[in-house]
Amino acid sequence: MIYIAILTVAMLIAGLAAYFFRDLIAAVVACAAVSLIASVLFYLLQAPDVAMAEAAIGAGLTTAIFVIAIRKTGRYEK
Amino acid sequence: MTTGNPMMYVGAVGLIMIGLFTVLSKRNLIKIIVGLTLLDTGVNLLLVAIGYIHNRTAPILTQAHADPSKMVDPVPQALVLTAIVIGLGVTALALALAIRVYGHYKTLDTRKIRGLKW
Amino acid sequence: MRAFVSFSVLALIVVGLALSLSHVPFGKDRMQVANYYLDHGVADTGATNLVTAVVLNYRALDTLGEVTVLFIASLGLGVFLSWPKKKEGTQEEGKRELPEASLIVRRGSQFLFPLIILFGGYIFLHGHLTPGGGFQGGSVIASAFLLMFLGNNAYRLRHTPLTVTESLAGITFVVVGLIGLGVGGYFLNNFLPKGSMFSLFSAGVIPILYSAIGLKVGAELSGIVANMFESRSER
Amino acid sequence: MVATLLIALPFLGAFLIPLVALASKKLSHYIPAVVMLTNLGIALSLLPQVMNAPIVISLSGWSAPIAINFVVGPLGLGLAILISFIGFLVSVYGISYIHEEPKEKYHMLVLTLLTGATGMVLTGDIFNLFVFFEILSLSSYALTGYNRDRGGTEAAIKYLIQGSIGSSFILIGIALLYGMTGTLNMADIAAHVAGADPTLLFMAMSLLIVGFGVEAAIFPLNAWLPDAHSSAPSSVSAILSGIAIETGAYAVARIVYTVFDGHGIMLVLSILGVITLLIGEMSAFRQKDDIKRLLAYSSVGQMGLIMLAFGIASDAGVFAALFQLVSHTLAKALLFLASGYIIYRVGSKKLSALAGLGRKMPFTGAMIAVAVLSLVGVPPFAGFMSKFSIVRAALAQHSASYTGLIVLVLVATVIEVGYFMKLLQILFFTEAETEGRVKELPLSALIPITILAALIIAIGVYPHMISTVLQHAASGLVQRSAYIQSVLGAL
Repeated sequence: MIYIAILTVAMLIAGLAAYFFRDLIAAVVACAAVSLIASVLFYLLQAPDVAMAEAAIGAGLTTAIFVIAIRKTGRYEK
Repeated sequence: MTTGNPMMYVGAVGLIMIGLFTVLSKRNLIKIIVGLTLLDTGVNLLLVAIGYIHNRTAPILTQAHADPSKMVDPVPQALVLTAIVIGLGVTALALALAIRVYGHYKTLDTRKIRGLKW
Repeated sequence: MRAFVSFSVLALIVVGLALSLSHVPFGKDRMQVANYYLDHGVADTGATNLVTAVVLNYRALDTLGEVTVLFIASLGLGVFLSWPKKKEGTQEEGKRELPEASLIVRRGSQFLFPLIILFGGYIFLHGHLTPGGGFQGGSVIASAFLLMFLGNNAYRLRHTPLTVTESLAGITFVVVGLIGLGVGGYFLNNFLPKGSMFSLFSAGVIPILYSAIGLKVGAELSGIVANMFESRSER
Repeated sequence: MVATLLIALPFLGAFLIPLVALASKKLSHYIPAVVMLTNLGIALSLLPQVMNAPIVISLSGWSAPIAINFVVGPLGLGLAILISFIGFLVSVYGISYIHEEPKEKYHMLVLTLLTGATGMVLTGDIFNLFVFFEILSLSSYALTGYNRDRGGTEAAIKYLIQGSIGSSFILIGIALLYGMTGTLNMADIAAHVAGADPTLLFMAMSLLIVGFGVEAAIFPLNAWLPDAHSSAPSSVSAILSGIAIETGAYAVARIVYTVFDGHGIMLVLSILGVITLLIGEMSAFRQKDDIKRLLAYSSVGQMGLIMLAFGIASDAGVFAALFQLVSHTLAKALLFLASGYIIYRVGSKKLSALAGLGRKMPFTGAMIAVAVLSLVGVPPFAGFMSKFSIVRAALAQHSASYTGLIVLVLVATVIEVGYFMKLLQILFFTEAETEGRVKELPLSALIPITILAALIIAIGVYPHMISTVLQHAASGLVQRSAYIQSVLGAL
């Protein structure tokens, strides 16, 4: 149970980091961390299918297309 | 009242709030889209958490004689699979639009984009 | 003003959600329909992964809708990221500002590429038996293409085969559903034998549908990645 | 069994277009029109049967609460007929109207949008409703920005952000509903909600209404609409204004009436409707510049009127709402389709550029006049009958609040008369800046416009043509237990 609490808090901190980072790449990486922790939580909630999908899609591909999009636009939030 | 660990709900609702707040208060389009994905993740977590049942296993039979009444609810998991993919579609479309907006305005700041004041 | 409005909206939602969720206690059994799935799912569908049974049998139409959503997203990307062709600017399009990756990265990605594709195929073929399925497998396949894009500067994906795969897989899904309508009287009805549990060729149409989804999702996501890479942000 | 094809065919068509486009691009442009015409035929042929009893189709071979089901009742089928009809006309129009590449993608997106709308009005499962809603809204985002100009891109991303927040809300609402009842079938949920906790119920309902309300353009949630409807290509504006927001309104009504039995919030719905109406009409009145923006604001107002009528929780009220929905769809589709080519011919969206155009292209001018007069509510056009039935239904409630709301509706109508008369004046009675005739619209645009205008007049003169279907549809929406029984009784 304590693991769940730690993971949840870590996830929320990563989420807040995604809010606060001015560097968009850093924000997106924080967002990927949220997805990754969420995928662990999905696994702990007995949802391995969802965990796989979240890890592959949420943490993997979404981050990739975000990074590409940031490279095509601007890196810093003004 | 709650017998179990409501930490999952806290995490899910917290993530939804962070996502919503990012969307509502940030001015950078990419940041707003990041907020949307956070919101999505939070909602998905909420759905799966609602389907979870204490002391039960994943809804996958590993042996022929496994007991189906000892499994968690498969429906929210199926819904979340759908929702994750839909979320990716929305994000991809949003990013393409953001690239397009940048092409027109050379900025992603919603204050500097004429019609994007809301 | 704006921050105040956002805050009050958020506070309202938090309070509402907290009050509501206190009536949906965590970890309690409140299954109604799901009991049926757990009890009869394996017998009805032949899939030992009950999530797959729900996704591809009981709620198969959602899945058709969802691959359509991805289809729309990749269409939309195709629309938004294609700038009107200009005469002189065309050869510039292939230019990439990234430095060339090292030999190890290039060869390594080429070496890993077929393995990742194979892994993706394995995931969606076994979707009815083990965790994973068409979406997961498809995104793994797309990540193989992503790797190729990252590892090789000159890498280009031909879009026609992707389009063909995409629409053929989509048509397969609908046609399988229509055959079910013709044979059993219900759209997306399972008309193939369910086979024996835990074998690859079991669960009737589910492996066919999941392969179609895997290929479709793989092609769509690869198309999305390719479109993002090849797009120019400005004229 | 045939009813399943209503959904399966559009999907098949959408996936077929890219393949056909490889062989012949020209041929692929006709697929949406063909599919929609087939759908129209199927839907019309099912109508007599459905008027007796709704057809409930279970998918995948399992009965109602287990698998997804479709409820082809008078309401769903009636709206499906409307969608395939307008869809057909707009697809025909689009074949020659759309000039920008990639054309086949445009046609695919139109078809998927129509698929989403058809699925939404027919499905009996709340998560399936969400999935079809996403199909509808993603296609609309993509189509809004189809021209890829500044305005279109901007409007599309604005629409996308607001729409995605809305759909997240819907998903949270569905999660709460599932946690409450353990099922996703709307009839099954409806049968279970009676004993549930009121806070939970209220929260789930508000989330769902807010989510679908974004699409239905209910008052605080409609900031995206004027931009999106005015910046999209005109054929797309016609679908967005004629189908997409109506489908959103249908979803709101279905949620409130069938799923929640929300008699307590009907008045709130009506009041929101009136606010939407007043704001829409006033913004339209102030719009002196852009004809499409004016039409978009007028759509906001009309949606408010429909919401108001849905809030009159009686057979007559829902009947009036549906009547208004039909007449608005016909008129607004006509106006957007007509203005599309006019803008193309004149080269400007400015109202001032349209001066004297009604005399330069008399036929189109006459058609526009028909639609405008119908929207304002002048007899003998369809709009008169629908507005009249709204007023009658509201007064039949014999309650001070509804009577007060009707007074506000009359005020809004006066405003509406004001700006539409101004539009007609510009079209017909202002001297043109330039001399010479403007070419009439091409046939592919004239035929849809003429059909729509003919229907507006026909329905206005002879309302019985549709009123039987609408009455059945209205009672189907109001009588909740009959709906539950028709779905769950078919076990």
